[in-house]
Amino acid sequence: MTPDMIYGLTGIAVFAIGLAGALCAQDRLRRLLALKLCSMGAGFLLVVAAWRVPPDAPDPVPHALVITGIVVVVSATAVALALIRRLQSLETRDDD
Amino acid sequence: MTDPLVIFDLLLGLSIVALALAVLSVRDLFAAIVLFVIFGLLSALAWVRLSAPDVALAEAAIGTGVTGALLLKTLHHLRYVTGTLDRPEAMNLTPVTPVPMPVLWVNAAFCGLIALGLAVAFLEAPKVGPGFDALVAEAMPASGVDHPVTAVLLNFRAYDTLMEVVVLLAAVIAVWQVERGLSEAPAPHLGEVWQGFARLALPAIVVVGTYLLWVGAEAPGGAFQGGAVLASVGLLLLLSRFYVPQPAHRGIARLAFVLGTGVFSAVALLVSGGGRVAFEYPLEHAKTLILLIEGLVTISIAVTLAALFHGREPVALGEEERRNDT
Amino acid sequence: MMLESLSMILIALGTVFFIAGTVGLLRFPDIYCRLHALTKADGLGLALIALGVALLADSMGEVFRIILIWFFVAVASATCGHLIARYERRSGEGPSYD
Amino acid sequence: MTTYLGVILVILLASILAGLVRVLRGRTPAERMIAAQLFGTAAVAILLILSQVMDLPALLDVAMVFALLAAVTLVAFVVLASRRIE
Repeated sequence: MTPDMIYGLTGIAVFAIGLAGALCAQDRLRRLLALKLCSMGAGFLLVVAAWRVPPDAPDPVPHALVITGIVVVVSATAVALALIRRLQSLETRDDD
Repeated sequence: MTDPLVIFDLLLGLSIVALALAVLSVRDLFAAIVLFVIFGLLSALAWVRLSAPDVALAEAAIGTGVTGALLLKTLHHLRYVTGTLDRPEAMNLTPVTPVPMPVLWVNAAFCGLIALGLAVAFLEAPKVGPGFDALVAEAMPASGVDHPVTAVLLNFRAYDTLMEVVVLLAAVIAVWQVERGLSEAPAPHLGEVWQGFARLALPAIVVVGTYLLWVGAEAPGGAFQGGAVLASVGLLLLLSRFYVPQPAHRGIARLAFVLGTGVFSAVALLVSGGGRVAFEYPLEHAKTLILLIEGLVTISIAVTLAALFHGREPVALGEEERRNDT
Repeated sequence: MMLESLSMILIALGTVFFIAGTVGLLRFPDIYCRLHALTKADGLGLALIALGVALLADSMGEVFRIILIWFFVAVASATCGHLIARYERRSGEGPSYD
Repeated sequence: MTTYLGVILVILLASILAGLVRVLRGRTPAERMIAAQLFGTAAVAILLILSQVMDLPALLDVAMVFALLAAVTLVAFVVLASRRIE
């Protein structure tokens, strides 16, 4: 049992859970959380791919990709949340 | 006897999977958000165990700071708009028809199959794949910095990083298009203890953010981590309404948004003269140029993330526009 | 060797306080008691662990950073505990002792 | 020494996982928030010990970011939730 195997399987499980949530969730906010779980699962797999048995240093390229990914995901989240807020306001106003 | 660290890894992996399940299955949306923040925290610990402190730092800065506050703010806004602030236990904000059970089962089976396929592929994959380690190690002396991840981000694969700054810019443009108006929330009364804490913590966060930016040249850290830490100062200022965005401040904000992208592209184009390609920094100036880009990109990232949290373009609107609580 | 055993004892003591904090969070009856258990037990637990780790550290720079971390956590957790207790009292959701 | 610290790490992790019960079963949002606070403090302790076990001083920076930013989510919660009562 090495860390890469444990966390690799963790990442795959998180990705699958996120995918199932994104397909089934009804609430917009929860679907967004599910998609974020998917992105975290993908991040896990990339970091695992970079891992080398210590004392070898890990591969820096996947690390850089994951850092880029984290920032892109937070931008996408902010846009999605703004759209969710706007949609909710418009829907509520129509109901009045 | 097994190494206790293996038990630690197993326990951490299992709890991360359990938290992912809990985020999607817990009834209360507020609890789902808190669990998601904790999920990010434990993921950062897992990445530390995989010797990826840079990634853990980015997740710690963004996951515990911006993401949690952004999700909580949106939940508050949705409950304010739908008038369910006093019924926090409501599972969904809008009533929905339940999904039929067969559909759920088909979806679950589909995702299980994908997970199984991924797991088989992962376990069958060769132990040490072709990595970029050797290439990066060989090129390190020409990069101008001593930390491989920073070298990859700002030199070897600088196109990716430029695109990332552009994505942030695009996100803030989109958010400003979607929502506009001034915030009418009252200034919160947080008490004297908070005032004292803010006086100590806000400068401390600025110092740590700048330190992370500076240390990025030879150790884990860099523009994104520093920018995300600095953005939390903006978050705290906006939350406590020490700073309230005004229509007149939009020019400065726009300048800060494009600063990173602008300088990054300008440097890339300027060094491309004299037989070099874009992003091929002259060796003797490499470190200076990288630090210049990183510093300005950090400011851009910090301001953009804070603006993404605030969420709407500060424009004075007419009376008929809906009032806004957040 | 002396230093190492001392740091082992300190870290073990700190862990005991963390366990005490969790037990308090789970077993105490209302939010104020839970806050009391958490902020005090964890504050002391972290201080002991930080001291133990500082004894093992290689350089003065690391010791300095560890002290700084302890200081930030102590200040932040005290403020957070205060803010939560204040909010509970004003919102009227928590139990009343009047 | 490494084995000893490994055992301590497992105990610390198990202790904060027990706090998850409070997040799941808390009666008010504030109770859920303080459990999250416990996770932040314990994560700092785990990172401090890991920095010695894995011999990575950079982990101290990660711990510092956790320590400083733990307040942000909580302040966001308190500010937003107080708007309801004022």
